[in-house]
Amino acid sequence: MSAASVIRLTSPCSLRHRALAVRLVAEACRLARDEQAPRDERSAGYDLHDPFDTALVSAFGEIYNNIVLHAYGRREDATIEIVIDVGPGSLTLEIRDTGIAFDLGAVPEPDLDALPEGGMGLHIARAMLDEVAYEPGPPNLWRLTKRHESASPPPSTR
Amino acid sequence: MSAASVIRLTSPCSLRHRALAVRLVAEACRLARDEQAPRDERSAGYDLHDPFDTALVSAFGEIYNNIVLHAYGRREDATIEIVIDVGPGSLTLEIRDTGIAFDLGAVPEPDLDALPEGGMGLHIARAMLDEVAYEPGPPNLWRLTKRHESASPPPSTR
Amino acid sequence: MPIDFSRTDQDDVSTLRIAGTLDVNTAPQLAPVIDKLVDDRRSRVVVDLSGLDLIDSSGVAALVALYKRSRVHGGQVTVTGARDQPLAIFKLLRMDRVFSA
Amino acid sequence: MPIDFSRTDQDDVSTLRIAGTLDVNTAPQLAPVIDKLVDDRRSRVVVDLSGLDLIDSSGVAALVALYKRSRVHGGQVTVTGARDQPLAIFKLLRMDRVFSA
Ligand SMILES: Nc1ncnc2c1ncn2[C@@H]1O[C@H](COP(=O)(O)OP(=O)(O)O)[C@@H](O)[C@H]1O
Ligand SMILES: Nc1ncnc2c1ncn2[C@@H]1O[C@H](COP(=O)(O)OP(=O)(O)O)[C@@H](O)[C@H]1O
Repeated sequence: MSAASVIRLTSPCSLRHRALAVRLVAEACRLARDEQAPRDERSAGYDLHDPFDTALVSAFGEIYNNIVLHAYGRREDATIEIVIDVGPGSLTLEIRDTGIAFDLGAVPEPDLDALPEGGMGLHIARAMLDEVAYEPGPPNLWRLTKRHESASPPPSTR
Repeated sequence: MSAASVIRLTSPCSLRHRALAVRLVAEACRLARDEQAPRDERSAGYDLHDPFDTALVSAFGEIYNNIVLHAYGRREDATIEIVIDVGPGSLTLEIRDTGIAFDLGAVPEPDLDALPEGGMGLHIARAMLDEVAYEPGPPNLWRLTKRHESASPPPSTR
Repeated sequence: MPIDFSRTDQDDVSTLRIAGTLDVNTAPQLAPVIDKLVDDRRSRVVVDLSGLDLIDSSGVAALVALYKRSRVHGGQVTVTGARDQPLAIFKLLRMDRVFSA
Repeated sequence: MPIDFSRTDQDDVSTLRIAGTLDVNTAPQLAPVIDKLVDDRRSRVVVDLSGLDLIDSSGVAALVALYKRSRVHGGQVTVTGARDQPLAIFKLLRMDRVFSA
């Protein structure tokens, strides 16, 4: 993790600041893909055509919501730190908050057949990423990783 | 300047990372306007319809280009720090780099009648903002401020 | 990039077109429209998502609420036109199975 | 959001349509098209910027270069359709005076 490839954001953590953080992650995804493949000038907007961007932006959005709503309970003075490591084979997000901690392992999987109206956020994040790790704090630390498809696919797809 | 209103980005400083920084500034402008006026849900994209956003994004883009090209001479390991203070009446950007310093006062105004093909960047920044201050470093520090039109217009418009 | 939506009624079909972003910030804006569709006991609601760029679990929850509450009075809700990120989310949550019945 | 451009020739008028962002990153992609327009000694070039969202001083410099180099062989360059941020930049740099002659 060389210093010059790391992007670090510290921001107020509220629903109002959500789009700002999501945009930053979307732009970092675009950067990460440029490193892999020749520049695709047509898809550099916010349009999430690429599955890599889709996965990271979707997962990050859910984790962000949870931090605002569950960890901070919409507290006014909340802050979040996001460290984006654009590696050659993957993108890793480290997200730190100082809200309440919880037991990630104790959260049940949603019963999708019951058409739940909640409890889908962590499922989305876990299903779309290669790694979703959580260390209770303070600060609480989330580590979200997505590998590029061309780089080391998971064994099950081989 | 309360901590909870400040957005801080540390990023590699290159032309590849330009869109990421510009996007962040554009999103911060949107946030700043939301604080002023009722939320305009139709104009929250990247489209720069609002003169406030236009001014800050244009000026920031020029200062960013100059840091990459002049302060760092396209050096590979360059980094930039951007602190965005979304105040009630204005938005202030503090931009820090560790490239070479220069004498801002010695830069001549461009002769627009001669249709120059360079030397327009600082003119754009100064004309569009309420304040463009520079302190040579290290780190070099730019302070760019734009006030909302409704809040204390410059005396000349009164 | 926020939300844009409109309801159009023709005979017994209501079309709800949702464009932009349907997420934790914008879903509350859609809630009154969903309440009204349910209150009006529309027999068919077509949700056109061809203009939708981004959805999150709060947005999905809003659509599931429309589906479930319409079903109570026998109303049918189908979703058309989902693409890109919203389509990926629907597939992951197996919503395609429900909404395109 | 990057650049998209196209050249269309009709009689002695070439139309250069530039959409998206014309800046320090994308102006170099436009340079060969500008070189060709100048080399072809087109007598009229209309630059259609109705799709342009964002320009910086590097983008302005590219258009000024087209203007100046065309003028050498008597070619006329006009700009149409600029709006929002690009229009603000053109006004600030008094380019509207030049390009809409
Ligand atoms: N960052 C967090 N801090 C504290 N609790 C959390 C956090 N994220 C998730 N949780 C807990 O896990 C549960 C499931 O989260 P999730 O799957 O995102 O669904 P939802 O947020 O809709 O309940 C939450 O209801 C909450 O109790
Ligand atoms: N951040 C900077 N560091 C060092 N020199 C700078 C910086 N910004 C501007 N300059 C100097 O000021 C001059 C004018 O800058 P500007 O008006 O942006 O036009 P241009 O970059 O096209 O020359 C530059 O050519 C350069 O010599």
